[in-house]
Amino acid sequence: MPVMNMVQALNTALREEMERDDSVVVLGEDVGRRGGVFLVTEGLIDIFGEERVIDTPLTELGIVGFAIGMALNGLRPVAEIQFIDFVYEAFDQIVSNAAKIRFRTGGMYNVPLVIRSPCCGGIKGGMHHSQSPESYFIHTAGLYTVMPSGPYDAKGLLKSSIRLDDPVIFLEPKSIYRTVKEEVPEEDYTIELGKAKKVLEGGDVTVVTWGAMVHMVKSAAGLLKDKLGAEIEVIDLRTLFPFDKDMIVESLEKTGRLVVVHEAPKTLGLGAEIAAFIAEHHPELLYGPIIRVTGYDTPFPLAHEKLYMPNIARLYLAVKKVLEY
Amino acid sequence: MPVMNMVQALNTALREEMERDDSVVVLGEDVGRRGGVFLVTEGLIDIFGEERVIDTPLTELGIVGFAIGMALNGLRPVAEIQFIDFVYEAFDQIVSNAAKIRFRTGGMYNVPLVIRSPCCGGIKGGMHHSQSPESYFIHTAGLYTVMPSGPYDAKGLLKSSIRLDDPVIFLEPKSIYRTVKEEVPEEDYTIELGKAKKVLEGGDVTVVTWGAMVHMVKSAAGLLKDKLGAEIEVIDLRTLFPFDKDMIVESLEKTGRLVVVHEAPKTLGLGAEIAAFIAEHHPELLYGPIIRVTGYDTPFPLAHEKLYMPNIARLYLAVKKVLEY
Amino acid sequence: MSLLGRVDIDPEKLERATGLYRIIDEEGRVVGEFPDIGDEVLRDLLHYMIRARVLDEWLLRLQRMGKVAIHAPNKGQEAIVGAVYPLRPEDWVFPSYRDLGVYLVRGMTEEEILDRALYNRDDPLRGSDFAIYGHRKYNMIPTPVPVGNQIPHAVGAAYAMKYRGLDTITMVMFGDGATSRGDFHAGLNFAGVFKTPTVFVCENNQWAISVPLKRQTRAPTIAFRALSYGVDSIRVDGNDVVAMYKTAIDAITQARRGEPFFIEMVTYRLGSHTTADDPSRYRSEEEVKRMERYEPLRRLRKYMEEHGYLREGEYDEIYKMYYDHVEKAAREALEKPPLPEDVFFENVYGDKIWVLELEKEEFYESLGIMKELGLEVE
Amino acid sequence: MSLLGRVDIDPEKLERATGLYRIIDEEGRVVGEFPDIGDEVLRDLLHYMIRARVLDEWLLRLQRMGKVAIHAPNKGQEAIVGAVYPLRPEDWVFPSYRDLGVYLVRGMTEEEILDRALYNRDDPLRGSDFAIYGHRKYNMIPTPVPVGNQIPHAVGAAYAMKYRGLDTITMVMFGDGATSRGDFHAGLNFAGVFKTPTVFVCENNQWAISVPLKRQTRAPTIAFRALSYGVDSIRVDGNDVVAMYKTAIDAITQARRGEPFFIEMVTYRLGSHTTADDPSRYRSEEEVKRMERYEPLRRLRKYMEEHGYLREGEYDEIYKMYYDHVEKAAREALEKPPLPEDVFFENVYGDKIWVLELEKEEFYESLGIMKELGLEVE
Ligand SMILES: Cc1ncc(C[n+]2csc(CCOP(=O)(O)OP(=O)(O)O)c2C)c(N)n1
Ligand SMILES: Cc1ncc(C[n+]2csc(CCOP(=O)(O)OP(=O)(O)O)c2C)c(N)n1
Ligand SMILES: [Mg+2]
Ligand SMILES: [Mg+2]
Repeated sequence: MPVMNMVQALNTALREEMERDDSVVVLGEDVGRRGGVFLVTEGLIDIFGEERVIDTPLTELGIVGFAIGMALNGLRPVAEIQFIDFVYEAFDQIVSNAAKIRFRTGGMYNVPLVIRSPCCGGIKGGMHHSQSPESYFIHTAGLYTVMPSGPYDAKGLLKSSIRLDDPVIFLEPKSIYRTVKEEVPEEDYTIELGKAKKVLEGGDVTVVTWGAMVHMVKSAAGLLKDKLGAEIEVIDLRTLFPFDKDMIVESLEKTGRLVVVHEAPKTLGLGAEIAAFIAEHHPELLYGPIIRVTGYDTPFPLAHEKLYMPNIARLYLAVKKVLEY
Repeated sequence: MPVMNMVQALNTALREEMERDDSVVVLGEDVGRRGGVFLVTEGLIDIFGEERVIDTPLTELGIVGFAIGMALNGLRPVAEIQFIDFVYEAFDQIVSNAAKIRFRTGGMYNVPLVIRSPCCGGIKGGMHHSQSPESYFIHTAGLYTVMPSGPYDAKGLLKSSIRLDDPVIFLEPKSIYRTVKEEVPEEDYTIELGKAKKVLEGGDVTVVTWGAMVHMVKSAAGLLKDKLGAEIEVIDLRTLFPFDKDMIVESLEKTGRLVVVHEAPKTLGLGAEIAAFIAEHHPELLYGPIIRVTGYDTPFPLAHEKLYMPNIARLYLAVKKVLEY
Repeated sequence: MSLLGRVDIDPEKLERATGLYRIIDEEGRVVGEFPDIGDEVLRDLLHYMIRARVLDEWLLRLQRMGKVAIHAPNKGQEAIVGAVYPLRPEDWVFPSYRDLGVYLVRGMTEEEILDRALYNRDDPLRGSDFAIYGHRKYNMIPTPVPVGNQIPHAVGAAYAMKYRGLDTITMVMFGDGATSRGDFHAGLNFAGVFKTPTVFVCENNQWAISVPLKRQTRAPTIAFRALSYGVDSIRVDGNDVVAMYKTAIDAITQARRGEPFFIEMVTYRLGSHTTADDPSRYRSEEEVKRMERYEPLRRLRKYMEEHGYLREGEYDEIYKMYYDHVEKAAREALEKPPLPEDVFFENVYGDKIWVLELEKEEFYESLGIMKELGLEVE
Repeated sequence: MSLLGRVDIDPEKLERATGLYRIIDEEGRVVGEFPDIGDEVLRDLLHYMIRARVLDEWLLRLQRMGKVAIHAPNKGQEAIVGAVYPLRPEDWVFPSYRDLGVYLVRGMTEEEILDRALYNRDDPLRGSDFAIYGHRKYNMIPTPVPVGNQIPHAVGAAYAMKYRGLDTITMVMFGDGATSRGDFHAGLNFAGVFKTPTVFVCENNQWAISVPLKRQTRAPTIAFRALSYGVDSIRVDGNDVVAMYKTAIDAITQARRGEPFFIEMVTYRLGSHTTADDPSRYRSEEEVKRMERYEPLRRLRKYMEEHGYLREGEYDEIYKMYYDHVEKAAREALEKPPLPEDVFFENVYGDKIWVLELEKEEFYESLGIMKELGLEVE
């Protein structure tokens, strides 16, 4: 099995889906000759031509609005937003149309659209190349939201997203585009949306996380064991909406302690929904508080981003708190 | 003291602030001769002229982007979005600029801007005249979000918002624009942002809510007492971000039971943050689950909106559950 | 790419974009070259326009009765039927909310429109929103209420048609106010860049609720704006249905060849913006009176009567026939039961998701409680 | 409002918007009427352009050293200084991220620019974002990174100036790519409708990263697009600093009278889009070579040397002088300590809010833990 990084895995998924199905097209700023600024679409234009790998004018509203039209008329567009921080011009098209056309039209039309985009921090991108805005999409009925943490999942999840008949916001943590490498099967495979993955077994504290934070959390396991005697169970959510409540509940039945880690700002980050869900439906499973280790409620800074983001020290504090309660 | 409805109270607040301070201007679609589609700006153009009460072209992005420019250069614009459901075209300007200019410029510039808009359901407005999108703003660092539930608060909160040096999203529940009437002082007064109001004392269950739901919840108190023997304590949040955590905690110290009621869809509605905050910082105060009575995670429907929205039956169920736990 | 060159503007295109194309003037006189259209087409256009006007009146009445949530009157703009008439059924239409005539030309019946307006059991849009109409079987996409949203959709759908090798096109309608939105800008720009088979019809009725055109834009004309995206355009007397029809034929032909085209339909909104509006606040009765002279049905009727296409009294007979038809249809539609109570859980996602399944449980429980406690919520 | 009229386009405006205004051609020859500008102005323009180029080189170097997060080279576009030079200090500038010369003309020093680029302790923007520059004391608003966002701001600020009775104006810069954004559309439209004192400068450098102009828009010219908003415009050879300067004087005069003006600056981006870009993927070396001939410094130098404004070797001396200056400034800026660790909690809100106070507590605790456990996070 070839070893790939996430960029290669995504590129492969796109290529294979385009080979499989003529209705899959790719569009966005600089996705053609440039291959996307992170090269996720590299080479596709040579294989599929510029009618299928479409460099667009510089407007996110246009990209998404145009892609919705394509999706209505039988295509399966995969629209790239160059950085998710720039998606907001398209917010109206996403919230009022992509998410609502099935409902508005009584199910007569649907929007098989994937909006994929680099997200999250860790590359000194500053305010507008580092954001984790998944909450905006998760709060919007009608959308799926997905964020893989590695090449294998990236390929399988992107394929599932492309084949889905509803819109998917597909977020790619850019800091691990090239740093995480895995064996990725050359065959076609998909990963079911809505299913999380247990990436570490442990009996003391359940840590729910996703994206690049999965690796930060995993890397802290040894330290937490050493210093706090705690074995953490790490759940990689993968699909952020609808999230895999069952795996979380099952793990909590064992550990009784929950920490959620995400890069997005704390207030109404997805951690809030996970905590609220447990507090509403399974309060009996908890020994103590649910702690959230998250981005702070400030814009994403250029200076000291590693202190701003969830890090080992902050996770340590959280695990300590849930253990000590 | 004159008795006013909310439209009159808001209109008075605008007029008084404009009289007080030349830098306050009003802009939006149809705010001039038309007086706004709900008449909140009625008559202002006659007093202040069309340079200060500005009918704009039909673009929410333009309204907000233009208003930000005004705010940078010394004005205090109050921008009306005709219905908050149409704010999304302006989302980039709100999230990337209004909320972030202070931070981006190291505090050299700030944006004293109020975006006011009719919100919420209850008038058979269907998908795009009924939404409660406060979560999008609450999740965005740099903004205040406010929603009054009656004329007195509306006047005081709008004045505070206009005088604040940071952007405020000011949401007006349109279903109670004319139905709720109160005595409203003719003098100048303000209401501090960030402070909730206890609208009903009770020892058994804390119900946190805001906007038009305050009235629904209050109207249910008798039934809940009769049928369930429960006295509810009702907190009207008024400012949604930063919300008044102290009043909630204080009430929970007494009741130990929490229900949150809001019109916004459940997933990542503000109820999630309130629940998560308690679950994180005050788990010891709770007897059982925190129940959220909210809009469902669907678009807002035209058909059967009263069944879709939080209603007495749904509140009854929630209170029953927290009591029975 | 040249740093040196100058760019020439085709004077003919400029002329079309800034002139005003018309065939029948406001008194029913022929002032342009009359196209070779059969009697039948002329009668069809007349009938559609009358049907639109009758239905408009009925929807206004039903709204006043509290049966229809809201209605956006289309009186004065009925000549839009001329733009749609030459389309093929396989072409796609993205209408505006003020387009009763469009819905009719596409084949929607009065019965279907009423089921929709009243969102009864047979509403194909399942009670989702007010004042929007459309149906897959007519290749007419129900419009989003946020103004202008449908414009890039029409361009993207046209791209898909071209990509798929179809010879169909898309047509999209919107108002003068919509030209200010980002959706318009992106839609026109993409159409220009990608040469999509799209016909844009801007129904410039001089007002966007209370905002007059000159407050909306200082564009010389809206058709001129289209040129600035590299999209050919024409400015037409939009109250002249024959001019609209002729223009549309040319526009559709050009689109089918793979080039977008833009029609500025210069017209006037005679009614209120919607039933929720009160135009007396912002425009004079006198202006409306003056504009009534230009309205499209009056002039078509004049022309047809004077040229022997309509005998005396025939217009009124036709009118009455449609009036009676709608009266009956309205009665029937009003009698139909409402949509099921849990209708809003449908069509959010194609697949079942646990979040909604859980919420549905609570919902049914709440219906039970309502019965149990005798609560009236609706 | 008329349903009947035609609309005439002023042929002079059309000519200015589609022609190409130039004074000095690529070989330094005078091809237009040379304006009456003093020697000093000419020297100033030259010096600013050289300073911009030198600083550009240094920022590229510092980026390669890993000290600067990212840099957007402005090589080839230095003639933008001509647009800013005639402004008054009280006027407001909303620059783009590719505008080193603009920052310098406004009074920012190389030292200040370097503090910003390196976001050291003295960074006035407190480490908020990369590749943006500005300062209140120069009435220059640091640009938002999302392309085009600043355009409506410049229009709104200009409205405020007019409203407040000031005689200042705003000037805003942006690229050809930015013209596709909703912000451009809204900004131009508002300027046209409200007649704001705004000068727009579109730096049309033929590329938006890898997207060439013809893929960005099929507008005949960008200046033509401006006309479609009722905004007067001119298309200028943007590599001719004298033409830029002369144009700006006229534009600023018009804006100060309360009418917006739009300058399409036709230029060419000689470098990569940013230091993160690899232009060899999408454009040929040959094209760049060809365009080098047109670049603005070369031609100004030629003109000045041939007309006796510069003696032999003087250009190189000036260049060296600025080079040495920046070298020293860079060394000093690099030695300055970083911003405080908790800097990102500043300037989110004007007032203290409990949410951030609580988060700060956790933050300081985490700094303590890092020390305690010897963790290296940064
Ligand atoms: C994005 C958005 N903003 C505001 C509204 C409220 N609104 C509905 S129609 C309308 C005016 C539309 O004017 P125009 O485009 O000229 O169409 P017309 O109604 O004249 O046919 C407005 C402001 C809306 N529906 N969508
Ligand atoms: C809204 C938005 N989308 C995408 C980007 C990424 N991006 C940065 S610059 C750029 C191209 C800008 O081109 P142009 O406006 O011509 O300016 P130039 O860089 O050529 O000076 C892009 C796509 C961005 N910064 N903002
Ligand atoms: Mg109109
Ligand atoms: Mg460019």
